[in-house]
Amino acid sequence: MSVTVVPAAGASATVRRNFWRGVWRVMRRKPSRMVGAAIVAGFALMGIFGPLLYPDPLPRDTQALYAPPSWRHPFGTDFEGTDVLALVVTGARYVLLTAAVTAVITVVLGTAIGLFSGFKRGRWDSVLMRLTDMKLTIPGLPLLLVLSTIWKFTGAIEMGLVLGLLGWGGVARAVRSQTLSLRERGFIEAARGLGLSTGHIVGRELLPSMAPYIAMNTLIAVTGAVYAQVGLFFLGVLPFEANNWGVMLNLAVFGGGALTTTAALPYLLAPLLAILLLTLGIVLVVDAMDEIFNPRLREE
Amino acid sequence: MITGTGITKTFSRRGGVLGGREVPALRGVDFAIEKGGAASFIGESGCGKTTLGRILAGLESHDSGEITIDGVPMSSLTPRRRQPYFRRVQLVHQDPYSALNPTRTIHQTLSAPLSLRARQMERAGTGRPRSWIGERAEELLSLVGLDPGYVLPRYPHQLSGGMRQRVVIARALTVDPEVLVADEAVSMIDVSLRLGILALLKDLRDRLGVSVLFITHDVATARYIGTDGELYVIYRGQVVERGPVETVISAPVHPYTQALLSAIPVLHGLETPGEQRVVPTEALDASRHDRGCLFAPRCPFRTARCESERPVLGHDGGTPQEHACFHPEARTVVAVPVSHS
Amino acid sequence: MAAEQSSEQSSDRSSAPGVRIRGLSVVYRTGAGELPAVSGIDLDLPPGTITGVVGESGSGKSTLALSLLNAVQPPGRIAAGSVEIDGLGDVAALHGDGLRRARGRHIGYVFQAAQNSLNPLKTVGGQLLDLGRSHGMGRSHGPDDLRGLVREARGLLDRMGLDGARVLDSYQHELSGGMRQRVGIMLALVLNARVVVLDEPTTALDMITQATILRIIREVHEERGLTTLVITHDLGVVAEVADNLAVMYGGRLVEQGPTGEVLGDPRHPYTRGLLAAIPRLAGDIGEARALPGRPPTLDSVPADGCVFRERCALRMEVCETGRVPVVSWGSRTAVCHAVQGAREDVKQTVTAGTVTAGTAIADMGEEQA
Amino acid sequence: MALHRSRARAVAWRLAGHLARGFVMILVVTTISFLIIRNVPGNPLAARYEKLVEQGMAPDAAARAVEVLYGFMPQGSLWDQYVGYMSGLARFDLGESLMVPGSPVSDVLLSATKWTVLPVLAGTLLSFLVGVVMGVYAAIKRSGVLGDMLAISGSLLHGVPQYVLALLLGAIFTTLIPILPAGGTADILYEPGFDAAYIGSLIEHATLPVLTYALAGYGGWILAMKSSVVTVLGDDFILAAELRGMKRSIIFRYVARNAILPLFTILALSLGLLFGGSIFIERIFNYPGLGLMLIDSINNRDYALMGGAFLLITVAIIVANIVADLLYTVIDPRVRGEGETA
Amino acid sequence: MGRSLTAVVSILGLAAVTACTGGGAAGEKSAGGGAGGGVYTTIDGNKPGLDVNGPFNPWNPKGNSFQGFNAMRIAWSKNHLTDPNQFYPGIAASWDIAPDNSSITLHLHPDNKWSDGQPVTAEDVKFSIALAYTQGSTAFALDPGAAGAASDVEVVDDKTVKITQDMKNPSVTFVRGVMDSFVVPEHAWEGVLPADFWDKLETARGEGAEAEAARGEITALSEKVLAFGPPKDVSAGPFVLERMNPGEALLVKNKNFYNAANVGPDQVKLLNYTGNEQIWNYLTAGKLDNAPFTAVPADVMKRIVATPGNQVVKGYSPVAVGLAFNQSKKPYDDVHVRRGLAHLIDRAEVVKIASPEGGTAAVTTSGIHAKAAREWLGGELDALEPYNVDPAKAEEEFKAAGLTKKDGKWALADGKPWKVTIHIPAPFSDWVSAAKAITSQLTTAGVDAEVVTTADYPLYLSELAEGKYDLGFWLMALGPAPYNIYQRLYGGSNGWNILGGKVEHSAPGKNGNWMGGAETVDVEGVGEVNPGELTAKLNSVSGDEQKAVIGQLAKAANQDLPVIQLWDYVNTQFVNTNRFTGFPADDSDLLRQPSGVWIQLGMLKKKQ
Repeated sequence: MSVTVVPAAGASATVRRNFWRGVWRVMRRKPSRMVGAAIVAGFALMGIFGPLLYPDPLPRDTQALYAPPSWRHPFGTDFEGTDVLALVVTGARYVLLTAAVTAVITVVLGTAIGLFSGFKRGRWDSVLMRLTDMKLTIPGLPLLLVLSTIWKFTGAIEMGLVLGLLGWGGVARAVRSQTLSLRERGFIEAARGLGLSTGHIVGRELLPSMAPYIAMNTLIAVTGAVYAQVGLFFLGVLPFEANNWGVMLNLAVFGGGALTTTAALPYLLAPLLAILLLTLGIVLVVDAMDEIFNPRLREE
Repeated sequence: MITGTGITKTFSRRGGVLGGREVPALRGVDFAIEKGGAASFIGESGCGKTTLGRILAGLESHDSGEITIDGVPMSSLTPRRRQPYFRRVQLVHQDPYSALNPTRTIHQTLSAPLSLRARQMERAGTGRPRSWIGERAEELLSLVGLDPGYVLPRYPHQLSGGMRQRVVIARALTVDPEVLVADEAVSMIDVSLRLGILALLKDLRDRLGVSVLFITHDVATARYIGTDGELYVIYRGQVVERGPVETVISAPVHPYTQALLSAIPVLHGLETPGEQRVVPTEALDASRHDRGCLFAPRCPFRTARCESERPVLGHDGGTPQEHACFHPEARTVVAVPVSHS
Repeated sequence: MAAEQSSEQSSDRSSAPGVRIRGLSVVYRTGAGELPAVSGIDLDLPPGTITGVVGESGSGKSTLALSLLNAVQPPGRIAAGSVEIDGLGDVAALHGDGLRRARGRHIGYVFQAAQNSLNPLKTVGGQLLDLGRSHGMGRSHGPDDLRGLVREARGLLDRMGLDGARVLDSYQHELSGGMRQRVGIMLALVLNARVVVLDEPTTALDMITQATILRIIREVHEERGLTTLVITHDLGVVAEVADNLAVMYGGRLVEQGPTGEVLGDPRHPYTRGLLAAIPRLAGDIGEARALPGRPPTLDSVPADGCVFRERCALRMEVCETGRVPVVSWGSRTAVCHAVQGAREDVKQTVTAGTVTAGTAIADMGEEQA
Repeated sequence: MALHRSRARAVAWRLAGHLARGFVMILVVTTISFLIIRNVPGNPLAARYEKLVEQGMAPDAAARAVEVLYGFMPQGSLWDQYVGYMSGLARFDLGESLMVPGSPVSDVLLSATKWTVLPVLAGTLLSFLVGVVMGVYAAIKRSGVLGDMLAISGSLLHGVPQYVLALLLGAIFTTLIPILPAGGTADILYEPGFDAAYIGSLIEHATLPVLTYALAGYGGWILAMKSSVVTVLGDDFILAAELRGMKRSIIFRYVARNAILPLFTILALSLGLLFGGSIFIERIFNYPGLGLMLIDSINNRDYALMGGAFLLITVAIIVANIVADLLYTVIDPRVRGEGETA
Repeated sequence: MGRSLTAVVSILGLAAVTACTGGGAAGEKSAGGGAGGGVYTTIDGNKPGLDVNGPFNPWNPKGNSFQGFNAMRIAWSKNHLTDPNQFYPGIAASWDIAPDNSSITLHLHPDNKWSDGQPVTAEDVKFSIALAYTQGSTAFALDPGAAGAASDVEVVDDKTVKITQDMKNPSVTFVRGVMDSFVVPEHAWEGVLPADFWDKLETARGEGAEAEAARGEITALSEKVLAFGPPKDVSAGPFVLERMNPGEALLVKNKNFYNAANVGPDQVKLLNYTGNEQIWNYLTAGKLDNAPFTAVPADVMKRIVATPGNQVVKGYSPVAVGLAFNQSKKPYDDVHVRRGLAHLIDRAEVVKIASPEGGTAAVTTSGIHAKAAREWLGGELDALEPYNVDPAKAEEEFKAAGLTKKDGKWALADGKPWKVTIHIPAPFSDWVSAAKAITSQLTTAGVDAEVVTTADYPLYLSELAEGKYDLGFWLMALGPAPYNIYQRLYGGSNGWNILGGKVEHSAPGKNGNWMGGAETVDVEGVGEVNPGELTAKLNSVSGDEQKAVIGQLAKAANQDLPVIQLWDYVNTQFVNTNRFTGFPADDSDLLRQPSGVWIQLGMLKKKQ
């Protein structure tokens, strides 16, 4: 019989503390990861607080249409004389909200279908996977374009909903193959043998093991949603949204002649830069993700 | 008490549109394990012994045959109602690295089944205090020879292979099983630690009355776990010899058993080789042969009869053990210890 | 001694090269600095013999095997010592093309059976030709060389009970485990290497296949006059095949000597414990005893004193620090304070303190020769 | 001999299975596109009416003229329309384009396809070659700063959407340093044919689209190749070859061949995907390929063309899937071997 | 999206034959081989997106017939400010118009030939008119009651055709309708029409079931005609199509053209474009000898002008754009709301933001382009309410409409929030900018406003017509025929349709009435008028009476504000004088015709 009694709560608290210390360690291992985390956090803050930083409506200066970059307007102004930086900052909310909705739907739906399919196997699996195959085969962007002719995407949430419903295929496939391989792992078999509930097996054993995949897929879904959405706005197939990155791109190119003369170039570059920066941030964070979720790598 | 009669299992291997082919894993296996007893299944990889273990643990279904647990035939129950029976059979995996969830501490790993157990007992009116789970976890770890204070808060990767295998056994014990199915439970453990685990299993038999079904390719460990138990020798899904451990080892009658035992390296200096060692023909692609005695293509003693007719398990030739051979003859193949001065 | 080992009359035996490992230390770079995986190994492989090295995980046996080819993989490196091979010199000092040519031509390496040591996209024959070309065949001497090589390979495979022509035409996935291992042996020998290192040659093979492979190893060894090193965790394998036995623990050699002698009369507490922990098929099964504790890992090997003391029943104060004496008697050596104390009846050479074990082994080697 | 025959048979069976699945997929896709197209609001006829009225035509006359065009749309129940549409498809009759009246959709698609296929092929192959080479380099230098930079830039390029790259390249080469033409396929003054001037003009016009395809693909290849090489380098047989004293050049070949194998299938797949992925690039550089055609047809409410383009893009992906799988069967002996046991 | 202003251009082309073109001398690298007169490079304003598969068919919107180059009309309209009956010669060299517009006699160029050497005959004209019947046109309408329709087409001799108007329902647009017809070679179009076409037509022009059937047969030919194209281009214009690729079309001089001797360029290169930014790129590179009406942002304009040889030519363009109300939606049914909004919109600022080079802020809402308004209305124009920016007045108007102001925001009379939603087709980026600017102005003034875009113009139009929008942008003031001008405000879209020669008013939501205005308007100083009937009257009345009606309509529009006129388009064109000379000057009537017309008239000469 043992001498030390380790209270359960104490143990898990330690575990949790260890986790965050591990995360910190992983982040510190490469400075680029800190930069990535800072960028992602910055965009998140921008999405939440960005619109609060500026008056609504944004001030216009009709004496300075397409003004060149200056201290007052680091990225110049748009066709109406509105500060481009302000547009990017306030526009982040719509873009990121859609992206968040998309990511949540993509990941929840994809994970649920993938888990169900991989865990149940058999007939359900074949049906769901055929469906997934089909979804993956039908090209997304053309489908979106065609869909946009009969569907009106109004508002960030609806937009995210549609993108999410179209985007779960990849996640489902990945989660399913993960589930199938984990299913054969001893600890899942043991849990089944012990008679633990399916809820426990899925929620406590499978999901945490897949957390890095799911987290990575979430981030990738976020970027994917940002791209798809901004791209559709850029093509002009989505309804106008005053300060949206994609609309900015559209107006810069097709209204402002950014691909012809330099005046509207800052107006074009600002949202492009925002997208690039967001991508960079997410790329760097994904790089750290694998180590964060692997207790072994976390502690090394 | 668990018995099986005529357990059959066939896997169909996927081979593209053509439909693949059928691979028989078990061909009508009978067995019985007494309470607190031991049974060992030996055979080479792919002989079906692992499949049998998984079927017993309820992780795999079988095609035909009947499994009876505590006198209840499983075929009479719905899959849902079978579960509590199969829960009494716990599998100890070969690989202690994959048998534990790397994202969960040992504490978490043990408390999940324990809280399930606590709920069951509560329903049965034998409710336990909240602290029971933690106490029981410590108790079980101590039982398998681990220091709970050290082990509980740790992740599997922070433990050695031997410690992990003990944790796996402790986890199996959380549900108070009647049978432990140990599938190559020590093959991935360092040599010097193996005996510790084996001794633990043996000890559990004695102290808790748990039966052990031992699946291995190593006859000597089978002997260690259950000198008093039964030995089943399986070749390509068929039990070819079955009898008390010591009998089968010292006087095997089936040529396959003899070949298997002959192949065990001799510790020269400590032992001298058995006199009648049997070296089988190497049939590199015997798996396609499906007529007559399954071992015939490799058997040095085969006759025409062996090619056409399949022998069944029985006591033919008056041997103490059952066997499936038309030409049973006990041979001394096992090395004997050198008597030290 | 077993029949398989009684082939002293083999014609080639005298011309087999000897191998002398001296003071070999290999370290691995980790987060906690450079840690030794193998330290101060002195080992002779007498010409024409099979030496078995037994050790558990973390004992450094695989690192030792790779050192023989100067092939320790980063982040490891040979920190000190030499591996002298007759007719080749110090392998540890070789590098570049010289080292490459030594591999394969002078030293053959056979991989763990569980490992896939063949390129999955090429037939065995294709890889054989690549091997030949790597060693200068087919370019300066014309295709005859390569034809000869194929003939040799087919001969070896046929010798091991395979259909050589068919195997050469096969891909790895078309071969069974036992066949792959024979191909591995063929590739190690086909360039006429006389020093062969086999790393866990039978792990993951079935019992019967293992027995066959071990027999082949022994026979080929005799026929071709090799100097062979077998690395394994399985005492049975060594017992079956090796002339001499070396036991490793925590990166050190703790005991060595002729196989039969060591097994019949083990002296080091670890060797004894290990033997006692292996259940046998005959005799009193109750005699088997577990060895307490667990093998050290790279970062838990004691830097000073006896590496085995944590698990040793005979642990003494003297074991805690300093060097452990190398005790030699006859053709045997054990590295243990307890052995030193107990073995008064035997004529012994005790090298303590600054004298390395190597000298003792060198003495032993001379005695044998 | 027998081996080869059974391999061939296995490949044939595999192909048959793929074709069957591809057929079902095409059936589904065409049904979807039919349903979508039949539900599109706002039809081109209303726009035509508007134009006619603006031209000064009396509204009723305009209405009549438009009604004539309505007759062009099949009347009848949805099912009848569906049957008509599908039976047309079975005859490779995709209908007639509304945007280009009198032209079968298939002709219109065909003329657009070559302008998609050529730059996509050029860009993808270019990025594949460069990406694979840099991927090997990144794998070898993976623990260094340079390897890190290569990997991160690869991830970034891989992650960034095509239109961002296209816009950046466009801004650089047509606005800041205007050295490249911003659109079209070739200068009309050069008679199409196999002469230097025409081909030079073709190349000049295709430079920006091809460059964008290449840059967009490059990141993926470098990442894929890097991870593939790292995996192969960790494989036992590489160490085995080293310990057998194989030459570095031969070992490099082993690594390269094993590492590149999975990439070929991705290559085939990505070629299929790029048919649909060319929309942004073609739009930005006004390159008259399938993507631009799809957008045009959508804006003109040209149902038939829209459906045709959508179908073609999907079929390209299905075909690419089949090709990828067969390619894999042909080049990987492990998969090839499966046929034997079957 | 990039279709943007160009799409407007194409509408302008179709609507009013405004168009464009300028020219340049084509001294460019002549790789194709046309040494003599050089290559003239331009774009066809009517055809964004050249189509290699398009037929040689002027009626086909994607056809490879380029007006003025290889596609010919009987004559080219001047689009005079007020007189629709002025033309430049096309297929017809001259014409006699009966004083009462009852007939027109065309005299073809005596020595004009098709590019394949066949002469251009009166039969070709008659055949082409038959084709026009299948397509529906003003002068050649099947409907027996249609205004300004022809009753007879008579081949007088080989080079003379007489067309008579059906005087039951005459219109001043008859002549214009005839002249606008395309002429194609009968010999190349054989078999498109049945032999008994004219008999059928006769029947169709009658009454009863038989006529109905005949009309059906003829209209059924429409698609066949639309899809037809001769295997190779047979042109009576100055050029004939040589070859195409998706990027460009190359035309070479038609040696048989009657005025071939005076045609400057040897070759014409028509560049493909799918968006305005492409035209800008061509222009900044100095590639185009002429670009027809093209809107440009200010900075792009600077860049274009800086290119050597480039010049800007500006002329009159009879079209304006207005913010139109759907008066069946609250609160836009209240004229005070409309007026209040008009007082809040700074048209000058909107134009500055949206179309600084392509438009001038509307003087006020008169329904007419300011230039034409000056001609028609004279001083009366100044008497109209100018709707200057005046928040105080706006407040007054809103209050009069019962709107309330809460926390600085205007709300509906019932206290519900009010949001002005302006719909715009997404591809028209000038409209998008303008709408955005308007919403910004309104929001600043306390009126919550937003822009909502619709994916494309066809969808926009159909949804607009279905009454789905509250406010939308609407092209108006399409000159020069006065009926066309007001038809946009008081025509079908506002409920008035001419059926069988009679004006009928439909209720809002019916028969395409989405503007939903009142049937009569009480106009200050005029009294109760029915603007739809007044508009229809413009078809038949002439001279001073026309002027009077227009005066009334201008007042009605000004007070009733079915739309807020935002800006009048300026026909801004670009020419490059490096290669060609002789381009039309500012304000030339020719600016409203494609540059092919300038060339066929012999204006453009290679620069020496």
